[in-house]
Amino acid sequence: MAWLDKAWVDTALETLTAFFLIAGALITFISSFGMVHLRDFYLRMHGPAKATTLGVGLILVACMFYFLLIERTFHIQLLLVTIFLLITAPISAHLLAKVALHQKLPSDISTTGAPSELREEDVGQEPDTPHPEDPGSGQRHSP
Amino acid sequence: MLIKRCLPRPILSSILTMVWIMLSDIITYGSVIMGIILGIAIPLMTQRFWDAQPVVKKPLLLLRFTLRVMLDILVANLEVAWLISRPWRRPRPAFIEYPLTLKRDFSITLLASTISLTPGTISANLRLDGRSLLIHVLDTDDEQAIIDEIYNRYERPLMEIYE
Amino acid sequence: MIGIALWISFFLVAMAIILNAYRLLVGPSLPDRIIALDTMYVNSIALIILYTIWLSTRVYFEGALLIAMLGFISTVAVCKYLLRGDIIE
Amino acid sequence: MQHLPIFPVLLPLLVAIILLRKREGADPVRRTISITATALLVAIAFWLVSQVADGETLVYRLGNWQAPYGIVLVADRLSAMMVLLTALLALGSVIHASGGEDNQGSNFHGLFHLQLMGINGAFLTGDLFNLFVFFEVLLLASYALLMHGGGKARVQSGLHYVVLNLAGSSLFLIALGVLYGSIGTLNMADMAERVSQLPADRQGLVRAGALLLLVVFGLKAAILPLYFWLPRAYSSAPAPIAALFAIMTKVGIYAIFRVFTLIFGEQAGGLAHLAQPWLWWGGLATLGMATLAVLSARDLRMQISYFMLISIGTLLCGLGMEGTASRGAMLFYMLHTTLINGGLFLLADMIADQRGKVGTRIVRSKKFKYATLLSALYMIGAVSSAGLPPLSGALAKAWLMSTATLSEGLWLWPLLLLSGLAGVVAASRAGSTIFWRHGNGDPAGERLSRGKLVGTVVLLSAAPLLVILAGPIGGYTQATAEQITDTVQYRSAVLGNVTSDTSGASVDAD
Amino acid sequence: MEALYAITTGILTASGIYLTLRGRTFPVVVGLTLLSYAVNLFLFSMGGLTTHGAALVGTTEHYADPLPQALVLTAIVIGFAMTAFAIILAMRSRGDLGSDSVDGNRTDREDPRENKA
Amino acid sequence: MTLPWIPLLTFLGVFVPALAIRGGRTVCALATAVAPAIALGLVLFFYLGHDGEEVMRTSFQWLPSLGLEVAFRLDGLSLLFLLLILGIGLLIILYTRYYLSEKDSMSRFYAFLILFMTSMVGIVMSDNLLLMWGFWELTSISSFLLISFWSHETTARKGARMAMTVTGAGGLALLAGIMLIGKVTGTYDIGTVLESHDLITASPLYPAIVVLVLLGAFTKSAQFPFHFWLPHAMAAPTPVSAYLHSATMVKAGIFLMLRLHPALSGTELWTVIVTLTGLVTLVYGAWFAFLKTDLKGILAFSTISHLGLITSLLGLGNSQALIAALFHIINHALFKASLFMAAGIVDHETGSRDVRKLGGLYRLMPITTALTCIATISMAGVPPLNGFISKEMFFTEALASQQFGGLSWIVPLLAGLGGLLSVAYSLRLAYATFFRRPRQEPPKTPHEPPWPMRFPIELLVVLCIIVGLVPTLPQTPILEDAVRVTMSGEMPEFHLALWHGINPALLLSMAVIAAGIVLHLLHRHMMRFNRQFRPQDARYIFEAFVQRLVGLCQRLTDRLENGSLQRYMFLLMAVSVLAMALGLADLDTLTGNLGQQPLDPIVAMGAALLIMGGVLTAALHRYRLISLLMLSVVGLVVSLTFARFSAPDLALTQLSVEVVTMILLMLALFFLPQKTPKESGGARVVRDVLIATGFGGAVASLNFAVLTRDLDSISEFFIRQSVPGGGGHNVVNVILVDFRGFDTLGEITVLAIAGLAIFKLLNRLRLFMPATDMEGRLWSDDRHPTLLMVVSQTLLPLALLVSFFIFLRGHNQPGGGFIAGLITAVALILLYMSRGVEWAQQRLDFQFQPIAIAGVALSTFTGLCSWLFGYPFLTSTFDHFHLPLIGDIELASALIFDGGIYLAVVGATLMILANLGKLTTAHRPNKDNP
Repeated sequence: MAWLDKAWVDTALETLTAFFLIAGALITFISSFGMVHLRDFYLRMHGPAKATTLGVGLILVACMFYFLLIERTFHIQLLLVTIFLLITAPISAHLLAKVALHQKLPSDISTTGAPSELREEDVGQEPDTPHPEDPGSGQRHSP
Repeated sequence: MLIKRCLPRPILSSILTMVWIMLSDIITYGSVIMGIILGIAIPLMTQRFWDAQPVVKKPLLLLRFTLRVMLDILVANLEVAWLISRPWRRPRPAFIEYPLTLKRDFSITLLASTISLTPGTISANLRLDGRSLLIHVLDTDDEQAIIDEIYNRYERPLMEIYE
Repeated sequence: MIGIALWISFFLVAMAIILNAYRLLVGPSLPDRIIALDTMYVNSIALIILYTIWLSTRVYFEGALLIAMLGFISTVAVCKYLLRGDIIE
Repeated sequence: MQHLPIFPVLLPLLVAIILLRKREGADPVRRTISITATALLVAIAFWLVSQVADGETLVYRLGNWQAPYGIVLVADRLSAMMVLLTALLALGSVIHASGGEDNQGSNFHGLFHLQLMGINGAFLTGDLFNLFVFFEVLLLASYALLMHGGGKARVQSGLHYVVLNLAGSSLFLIALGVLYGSIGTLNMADMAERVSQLPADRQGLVRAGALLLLVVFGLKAAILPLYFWLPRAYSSAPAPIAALFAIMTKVGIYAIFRVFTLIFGEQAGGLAHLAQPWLWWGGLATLGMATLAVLSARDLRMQISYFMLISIGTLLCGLGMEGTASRGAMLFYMLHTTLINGGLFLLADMIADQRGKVGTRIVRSKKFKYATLLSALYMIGAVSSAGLPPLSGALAKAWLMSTATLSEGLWLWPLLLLSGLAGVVAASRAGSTIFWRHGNGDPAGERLSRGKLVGTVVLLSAAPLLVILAGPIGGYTQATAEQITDTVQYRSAVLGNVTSDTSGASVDAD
Repeated sequence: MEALYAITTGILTASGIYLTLRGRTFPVVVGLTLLSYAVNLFLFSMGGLTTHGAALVGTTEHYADPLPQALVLTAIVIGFAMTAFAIILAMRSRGDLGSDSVDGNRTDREDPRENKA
Repeated sequence: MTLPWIPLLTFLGVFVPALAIRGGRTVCALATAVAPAIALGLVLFFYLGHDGEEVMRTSFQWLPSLGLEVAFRLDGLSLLFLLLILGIGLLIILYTRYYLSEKDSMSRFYAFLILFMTSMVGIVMSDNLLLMWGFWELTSISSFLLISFWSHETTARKGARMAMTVTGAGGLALLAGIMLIGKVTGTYDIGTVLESHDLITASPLYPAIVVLVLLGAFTKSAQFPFHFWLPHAMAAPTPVSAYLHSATMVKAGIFLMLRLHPALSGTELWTVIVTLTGLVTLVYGAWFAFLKTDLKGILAFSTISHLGLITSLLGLGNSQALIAALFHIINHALFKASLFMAAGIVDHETGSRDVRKLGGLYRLMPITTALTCIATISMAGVPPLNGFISKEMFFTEALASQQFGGLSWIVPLLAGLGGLLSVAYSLRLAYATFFRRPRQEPPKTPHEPPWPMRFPIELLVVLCIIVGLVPTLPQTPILEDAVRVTMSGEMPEFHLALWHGINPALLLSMAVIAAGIVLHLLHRHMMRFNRQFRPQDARYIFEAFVQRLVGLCQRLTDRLENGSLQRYMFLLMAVSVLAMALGLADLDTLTGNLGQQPLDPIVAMGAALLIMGGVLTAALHRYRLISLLMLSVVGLVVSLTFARFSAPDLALTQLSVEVVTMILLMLALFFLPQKTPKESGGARVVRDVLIATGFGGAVASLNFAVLTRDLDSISEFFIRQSVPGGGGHNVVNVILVDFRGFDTLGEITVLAIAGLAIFKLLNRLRLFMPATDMEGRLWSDDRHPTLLMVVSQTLLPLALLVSFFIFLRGHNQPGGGFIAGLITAVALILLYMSRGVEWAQQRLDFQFQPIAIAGVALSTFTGLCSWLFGYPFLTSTFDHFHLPLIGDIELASALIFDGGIYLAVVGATLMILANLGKLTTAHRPNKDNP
């Protein structure tokens, strides 16, 4: 792969690396920033669910370019990390949202739509065993 | 028959082989052969953990779908980043009940993941009966538009691919 | 050029992690803390990759992979705990 | 046989592997395997002792790596003796356990052998970190065995035991870290070598590490402010395990003995004998407290635990005393006390079986069968523990006393004698209440399990045997003490011609 | 850097120790885990703090001291086994003694006022 | 030489009764008598047969380091005592045959008796102080057994315990004395010690030696104030009293003083202590004997009194006094043994020993009466019996004593007083028992005992008479020999006779007898006089003392071992801080010679995170889940730290372990309270914070001190040898599987044990299961979220692939069996989490224990394989193979070893987690997903 040895390739790679690095880091930072300043949990959730994924993904890409630059080899291994994140991030977000709904975390006042999960009626499982820390109720053992 | 028994999941097998090669970080005969061996062995080992097999009916469509999602992810992220980094404008979040037409767990999962990864939406809860999906939208005015977009952009292709 | 970019990135990612830590610290709800932790895991992948670039070594690639995988599993475990109490039932 | 030193570690491991292939209770086959293996271990230990009796030090280089780099097992007289002691104790315990105790929970025999592996490994290893690993093996196995059969008391005292020892493990690691960080090696012989040339600015570090190590070993050995967990834990343990525990404290003693005579022996310059005063005063204090405590026991098992503490105090005093003479005596005493204490724990279990609900509490009870037999055995154990003639305790104590110098004797003798007296008072109270204070009526109690009886007798027979064979055994322990003092021999056996200097520093800390 | 490292180890250790001195099993186990993390850091640093020196032969000029690393690895595994045992024992103790107090003598009832906290 | 045969024979006799009892009681008694009889014969044979030798000795080495020898001697003194021990012993055996009832176990009694006899024989024959001490304590033990023979009686048990305690304690003091003698003379050999009189008395330790040895002797011989055990030992069967408490055991103390007389006596100290103690005891014992109403009680106190007499004679220390003492030993044994036996007969026949209830027996039991009276007269010291002779010798010596200078008159005064009282109680004994009109009918109608039961008394009484009438005849040579030994060879002139002519002693005797009679007549007044003192029963005092001591000890132990883990932990930590501080104080400067590396902001951030995580884990510990999340942060940052400082393997391991730990802790947390109640007071918190800070500070200082000093370590070797010797580029991994593979084997064993142990713990565990979370919400009814299910099964093959990859490359790159195993385990656990135990268990049809064990086995057998090639355990080998297409492949035995690690980790981890998950499965209602 002789074309790789050209000087402009180096420059290009360097530029790409730097660009992706900054872009990735910036997105990462912004999503974390969003997590700090957004008003309710459901909003805060959006950042990590995708922005972070992308941010890290971009940094990984930067890394690939970097190693292409210095070793002239293409480390596809790093792609795996991105794929992993792509598979898992939505699931984490989904589960977290489930938890938040389960815990009836209040949504911001401006939110339209009120899912049944956040309404007051009881949606949980009936108690099969009383809570041990619940004073006054008897305790039951599982045999 | 033998092929079917040895290769119960050709797609998984090929994915695994590819992943192995990615892991090995180098394409040699050795890594390819090892990848193929593992690609055959691991599905055999893990077969018992799989539910009903999702059959890909239109592989090409799947590829196109994947590419579209990739692109959407990029856009989505930039959009979200933009939204987040604008403290002066309050987003208009919303909960949306999305009625599902997909039936299979696998495709529902794909859809839900896709929704979460793409612009401003997160699939918050899958109802127990599997008939509808609760979606949290970061910033919207028009709920129906979002439902339509999801349906057209993601759910219908998935229907075609898998069901 | 890469050097400068690297240090800027380092700074940004570190700030991101510190912001995560802040969210982890103040909550207010448990899901908030968990998502902060989860994000911290993901951000440490970024950190490790930056470190990899800094040192020009490949030895930490698997580390990144593992954090991705294990961070997910640990988040799942906490969520499951909050949803059902019993993680493995 | 070049592999001899590793047999005592490998045999239990292999047996455990065989026994643990499947999870089941104790069946006759398992019992047979277990007992046979333990008997074989005794034979191997005898072989080992006979090999090293002439003063040779066997060194086994694991993985064929030379000494300071690889791990070595070192069998000298002391290690071999300890291994033999363990094997004998284990034989009695395992026979006793086969009398029914092993069926109270799962995997008894397998875990038992793993514990033996840990103990033997700790005795044989010549590497400080490997010692840590074997400590953990034996500790975890002991945790498991302590819980064998369950029960509130066990869980309660077990929790204390476990948590304290976990903290102890952390301390061990800190100590190891400091020692490695300031000496640069882990092999004990090599450490000894390097400590002798230690730069002055490291002395404090090494001292801190060494003292911390002393605390850790002291925790295992149950030295005064650290022993409070022991009585409950040991008295609530299942009998065969409690019996085996008799050696656990001795592992601590052994470790102190080994580390502080080898690494911090004569050659250590400013650090020489740094543990001596602590051991001496700690031992005396332990002895004194245990003496008072033995009087307080309301339960036979507790009392036996306190007997054990008395013996620990005595052993520590023996370590703390100057000169080699006391060490020969102390080792002899160790043989005696380990076996007898083990036997007493086993006996207490048989007594509890007979007395039903009352168990081993020192109160009036129903008349029970085999009272004569059991009381005779108790007599042997108690007389021996209290240090009355004609059994082993008296001999051991007298020997130890006779080795004290006058200024040491001033402290040691009264305490030792008073502890003996307290032992007499306590044991006679306990014995006469348990065996003699009973209601009228027909004797109750279950049939005596033959296994339990045999196991108990095996251990208690040490009391007369040690007396009869005092000459040769005492000669051996005396020789052991002399060998231990001569660290040059140990070092040259382990390190060979290798100088401890490695070329160049390997660590860059910039 | 060394000073900061040492201070960090110290603080972690102190936190662990503080927790192990609590009266309930769970904090004690958490404390032991924390302590073991701290101790691992401590033990690890005994070979010096090396940047760019992963002990892979042929990758670098000067290597970090691999021996403490190997020791820490062993210690981590053993620590895990011990933590696992301790926490299960804590459960067992709660099941058998009805309380998660380390001494098994207190009740589990919380102060009702504290439920709101 | 054959001397050891004597104690050995009697010792063998211990086992005879048990064997002979099958033949009946008489056979048993006869058989029991055989061994002592032969022994007695041997004694006489040896003694008479020895030619000119002063002392016969035999010795064998036993424990040379201690100076303990099996050494026996036979000299005059031994002979005298041996005759008493064996002779009277034989009589007692005979007497016992008739004394013991059918209910009592005769064989046991005889066995104990013979054991006692053996130990007495041992005492008197030992030629080594330590050996003697051994037998000495053995008498305590065997007497304990004998006194408590009727163990169902409280008095017997208590009496036995008291006797054991007091004499045992004395024995221990004696041991200390012996040790000191050993220190002074350098030997325990009695022969040598006896010749070292000057050395010993000149030593500064001499007072201690005397006091300690005398403590032993006085407790044994029931000297005031250690006398109190003796009366309570009377709970024993009468033969025991007759034997132990008249003839033998109590004489052991006397024997000891005699034995060591040449070495220790002759100083003022000795004289004062021994004489005064003896005299006080003489009077004290006699007075209480006079007041007692129990037959055996009278005899017991009389024994005390007589022992006091003998002791005071020993204190006076001149040869005449010694002769008197020895002579009185014989006499006392004769009359007191017969009296005890007689008392036993009375008790046996009437069912009572209380003199207030007895009386008038002379009509019913004339022969017994006669015998008793003769013995009593002897005891009272009335001529012409043997008691008179020795008592008169005593008076003579008392009158002649000059040791106390101007106060010397006190000796004859006390002696006279004792004599007077002894006349009085003797009279009372005989009169009240036999002659006075009975106040009430005895419980049983007495009649004469069978002849053989009476025979021992008859024999002894006859001996009393013979000795009294012909004092010079049989005992002179024995006494001579005995005295010669006691006086270290010098032989005084002496003459035993009833009639020495009228001299002060005779007058004193007469006066004493007269006064005694008067006193007896005044008995009732004396009793009344005594009643105004509070009755001080030594037994109660002793018991109360022991009780109080025990109570004190119990309170002390309860306070110390209060079952508080917090305290134990605190102590451990405090001691550790002290240990570290002592070391640190020894350091000149904390900072070493090495410069510090510059701080970079990333490290600072990591440190900040760690500190935050650690402190918050501790501070928020009451909110357990949050605390756990903080712990998780610490775990993550620790692993990043490892990565930062060039330890990729560690980073990977730490990370995976951290996650598994989290899962585990959360699994457990479900069954534990979710919050910790606030219970530590402020002081406790401050204390704990202080100790924790101290500890942390010490650790930090140590850490800093080490980090700033350069290290010359052995690591260079590993880096050099890793590739050529271990065949791997990853040095850490090569260390783990090769250089220090043994550690790793131990480590996976630990893991496997943890799995087994946890399985054991979970067995039949009953747990509280909260139905709501910590804020009272019900659990969600979505047990297995669909998305999670789907993703987990997608991840599983990927995870397996990754773990296989990490496993394979471990030898050369970061990774290895351990991490791979954890990844596999975690992936499977994810499956468990998402699908539930039941579902997973159906599909994982293998058990985890065998897997874990197989892992350990695989590693072990890999290690064992090196034996086949003659190398030590765990020697590794590796080679490169060239395969077509694939290229170079390196195969190392370490890889198989690593495979074992992998299996063990997977097996153990799943054993821990899956079993924990199984706890609840079966019992949770399963609504939505049946």
